[in-house]
Amino acid sequence: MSGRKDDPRRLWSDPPAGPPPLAEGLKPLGHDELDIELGPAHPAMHGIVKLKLRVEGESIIRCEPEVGYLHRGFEKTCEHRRWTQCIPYVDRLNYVSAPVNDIAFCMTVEDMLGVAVPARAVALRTLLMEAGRIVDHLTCLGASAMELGAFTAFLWLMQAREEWYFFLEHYCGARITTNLSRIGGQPYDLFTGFEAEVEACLKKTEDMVFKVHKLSTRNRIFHDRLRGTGVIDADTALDLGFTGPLLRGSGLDLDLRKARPYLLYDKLDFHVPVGLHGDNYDRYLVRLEEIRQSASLVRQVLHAIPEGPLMVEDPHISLVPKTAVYNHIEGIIHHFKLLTGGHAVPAGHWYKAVEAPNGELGFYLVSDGGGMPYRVRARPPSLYATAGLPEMLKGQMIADVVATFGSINMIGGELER
Amino acid sequence: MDLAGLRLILEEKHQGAVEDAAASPPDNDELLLNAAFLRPVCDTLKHHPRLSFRLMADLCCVDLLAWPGFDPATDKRFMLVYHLYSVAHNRRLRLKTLAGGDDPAVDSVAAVWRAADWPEREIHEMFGVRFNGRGDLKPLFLYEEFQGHPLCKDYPLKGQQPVVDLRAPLPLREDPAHFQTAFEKAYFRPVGLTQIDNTARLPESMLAEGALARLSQAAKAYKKRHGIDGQGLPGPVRGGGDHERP
Amino acid sequence: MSTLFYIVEAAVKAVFVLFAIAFPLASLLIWQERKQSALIQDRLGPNRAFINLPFIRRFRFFGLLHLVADSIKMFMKEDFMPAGARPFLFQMAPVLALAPVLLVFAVIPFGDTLLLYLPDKDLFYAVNLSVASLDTGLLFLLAVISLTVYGTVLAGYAPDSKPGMLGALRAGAQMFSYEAAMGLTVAGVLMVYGTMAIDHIARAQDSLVLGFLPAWGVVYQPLGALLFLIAATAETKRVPFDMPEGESEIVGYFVEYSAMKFGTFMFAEFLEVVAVAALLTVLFFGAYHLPWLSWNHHVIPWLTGLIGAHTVTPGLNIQVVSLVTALLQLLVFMAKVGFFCFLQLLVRWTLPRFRYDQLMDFGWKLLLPAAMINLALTAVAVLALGKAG
Amino acid sequence: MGEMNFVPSRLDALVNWARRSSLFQYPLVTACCGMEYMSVSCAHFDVARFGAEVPRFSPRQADVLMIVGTINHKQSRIVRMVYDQMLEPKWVIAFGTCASTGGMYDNYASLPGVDHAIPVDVYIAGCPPRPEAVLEGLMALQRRIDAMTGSATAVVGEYRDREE
Repeated sequence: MSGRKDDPRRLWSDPPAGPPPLAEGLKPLGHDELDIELGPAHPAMHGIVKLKLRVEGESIIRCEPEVGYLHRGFEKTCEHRRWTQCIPYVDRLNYVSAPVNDIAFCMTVEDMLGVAVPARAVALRTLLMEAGRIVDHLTCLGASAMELGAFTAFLWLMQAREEWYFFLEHYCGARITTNLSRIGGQPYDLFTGFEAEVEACLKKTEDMVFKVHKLSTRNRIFHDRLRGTGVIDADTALDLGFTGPLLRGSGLDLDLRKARPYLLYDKLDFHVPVGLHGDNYDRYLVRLEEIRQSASLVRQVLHAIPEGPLMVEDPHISLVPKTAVYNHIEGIIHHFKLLTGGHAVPAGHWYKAVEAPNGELGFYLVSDGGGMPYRVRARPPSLYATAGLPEMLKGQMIADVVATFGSINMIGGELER
Repeated sequence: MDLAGLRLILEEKHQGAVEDAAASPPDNDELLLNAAFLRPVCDTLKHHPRLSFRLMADLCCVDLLAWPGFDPATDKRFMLVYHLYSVAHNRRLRLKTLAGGDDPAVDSVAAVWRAADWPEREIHEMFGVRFNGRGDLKPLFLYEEFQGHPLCKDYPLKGQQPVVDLRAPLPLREDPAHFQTAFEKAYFRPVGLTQIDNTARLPESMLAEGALARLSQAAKAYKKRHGIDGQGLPGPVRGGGDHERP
Repeated sequence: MSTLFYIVEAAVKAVFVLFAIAFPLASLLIWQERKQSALIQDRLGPNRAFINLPFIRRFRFFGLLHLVADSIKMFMKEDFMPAGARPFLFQMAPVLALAPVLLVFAVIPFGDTLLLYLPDKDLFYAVNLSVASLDTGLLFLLAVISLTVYGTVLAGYAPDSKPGMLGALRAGAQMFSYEAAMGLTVAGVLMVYGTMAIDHIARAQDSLVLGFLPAWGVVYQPLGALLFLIAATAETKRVPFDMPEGESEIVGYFVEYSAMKFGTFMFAEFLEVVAVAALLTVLFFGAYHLPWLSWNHHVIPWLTGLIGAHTVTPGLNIQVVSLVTALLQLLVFMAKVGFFCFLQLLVRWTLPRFRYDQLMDFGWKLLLPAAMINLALTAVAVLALGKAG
Repeated sequence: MGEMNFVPSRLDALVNWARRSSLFQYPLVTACCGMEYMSVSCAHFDVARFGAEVPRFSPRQADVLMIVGTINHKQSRIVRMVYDQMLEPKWVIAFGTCASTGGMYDNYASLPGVDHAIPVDVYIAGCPPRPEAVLEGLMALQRRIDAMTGSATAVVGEYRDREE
């Protein structure tokens, strides 16, 4: 048992010798002030964000997020993969709701190819996207509840999420990184008992959300912890590039499903919940209500999935059936061409955005006409939310960091790509 | 208001700002801006009551070095792409502008949309494009020791630059009894943070030593073969869109 | 009797209290916490550690063995002191965290009186069933409880660690604030029973008020009992008052402690839960008494009748009755303590955590005024009733 | 052998048993695998059954470092720091393919397996691994602990001093 200054096992290391590099306009440490770094190895920072805080007592004077602990070269890697091979990478952007990413990416490429996806696939995609949204919101609510110390609410919501994972696994074989969409449609059809399983998931979700709602929403401590913290008004939020539940919590009802409908959303009946105060509590309520709306959307789609093909019947876009590959020369040529050459996406660029659980998820793709993307850029909602964190934490306390950070639902995969 | 109307409004205020326009409604209308006008045009786009693009949805950059027909000798290398969204008028707009030369730089729009702050930092570290009129362009995702700009086309995909001294991983033995001795010998010591020299691992730039001339020649050949004149920048995909949506 | 005898008696009682009541309850509480949280969250909880007994293979003992495993592991873990720590304070902090909690148990009566028959002298020696039956028990209690803060504050301060320091500051502010409210509620009890000796207070709860209500503290002081529960929970530094630990914010005041030093803090925390439950029982919930069933009027005569028929020696007869009574009292006491532990765990797994300023607001603006009002009302009532009676 | 070592080996067994039944973890959760890490602790799988449900967010108090998700070069510094800060005995589980080998991120940013930065005891395959696989990995670690010798007799802290 010993302690030396140079011991690498010091938990909270001293600042490096000499005057610390100061950010522009930052005053040196005041009399009652303390610099403290939260993360990246911090329970509430999801292991990937470092918050450099300057605190006076418990109040935050200044906050500066430092990210990049999960930068894993998604964009560069995709430039070296064929279009279809990008889908697994896209999965891992917002890994909480991978179906949404998959489908959004495929829709963008399909737009560039100028193909229309069969109605059955469109309906299925709508359903899966909403399932992804439910999963994401369950995780977000659960994780932020846990960070407030309400471990029970977390585990209850996880139970509901687990049901959805079982369902996704049943549908596509993977629980989290689903890879469930293809350029040109959906590769997998409904399984036997699909409707019953979705219904069971919905029931479990509604059950658990109701329980958590009963446990938390009117709980005075929970309310006080969230109400009035992390406040941001709609103007600032828009200026900072916030979208999704963050913006809606601030009172601006921007939902791309309503504003610029895609898939089946213009034919479905749903409401967009909007907050009043722009604080964490409103965002919590917005997410809670969005789970209910998504559940209703899933129900609406579930009983109206039309019959028909799932993939575009164009051998240049979707793989030909295996029987054709094994029995016909055209089949094997198409198969070979598509797998080795990739999709012949016309040269040019394209941007398409969908309403992901966290906000606007856009894909900006550039193609040079080859089989691989020239440039893949994902517009991650979390990036802008995390960049706006200092604005939301102005004058708050250390304990509000976890509440606010939980409510913006920072997902490292898409933030840092 | 269609793209032409929008262009009219802009040209009325800023003569010569818009160099080109391509309409591809609803989401992919785009304008090619003269980089010198970027900042004032963005101001107008945000504050003009008939435009009011209050949300900057995204800002990214494309390295055109490997783009078909790109001539590094004459063309500007980096295309900056701004995706704007007007909540009031429910329309999208894409701005393109170019930056090139030895020290590629454009004006910062972080003062117009605060959302541009982090993307500009990201572009600076990933592509090396500088943004004028703002401070603090320190790396966002990468670390300070990192050299080069990984998203540039001349940076190799696997150009790793480790910051800790990497060790060869300990071979896993099936024999669990082996674990104790080998494990202890190899690893029961604080490993410490050693800064290693990572310059040796830096990629050799494609642009060194005659590569520039080679690329220029290839670009000329391409242009001749395809009969393209001028800058062949990426534009909206022709015939793209989900017009046939059921 | 010699001084030595008293010392031995106190030592025996202390050992008994620690090893038969406090430690087992605290250990069980750790197990109960893991199991109860599992129950709340639809899980199973720890159940995999097993030993092979001669006739029972894979004896799992409801997961209790995980407790044993935890403690052995903690003893075998590397001990560590960070550079820049203040060595003496660093070593003292766990001790200072644990010792005051143990001292609390010194004044808690877990039974009434045990009569020991000394056959050679044909005398009965009355053993008071609390380690120290102090005349100023309540004062002692308050004094000791206010000592617990030192362990916590030093644990955060000594290792020269920023989160630890924040935790220490939080702990200091929180515990001082809630001590004030707790002291005032205890003062209410003091007024009602007119004594500071805790064993006298416990004895006084045997009778009935108004002919049908048990004369428990909670009957005289319903508000006081509630306030005491809240303030004392805050003293234990557990959710929703776990600001000093605040696992997801600052990792905790004991962030730098490893091995059994860390284990000591954990154990002290659980001991505090037991101590709070015991205090609540003693001060407000009739200690070892059963409602509507007086030991002196119902149980002992009944037991004497039952046993007296079978024994010959009057001395031994009384001895057996006394022993059985003491055991029953201990049982009742433990049951009540267990219930309040359960209650605290329930709260812990239901509520989220306070924020620092809310905690202070709650303590100073709500709890303290309420305790003062309670005290004033009690004073008026005592005065009026005293005059009338 | 035999008689002479009877007591130490029984003590070893006891200590190993204690350590395997009380694995406090330090989760370094970075990426997708974190979702499965959450699942492991929830009711369907319940890692608490193994006595390993206690996450300690101070490296001092943890026994197992769980590297959950991709580690890139920037993070590798943190990983090593956390590993250094943990106290003996300590084990490392590489949770998922990214942590084990770098997985599909074979590029400039990601570490090709966290075992390049710190020694790893158990690798769990899967992208991300199913919760069952995680439990299997945990049990594999328990088997490794069972096989350790000298657990009871080694002076704690000896490992470090030996190097100096």
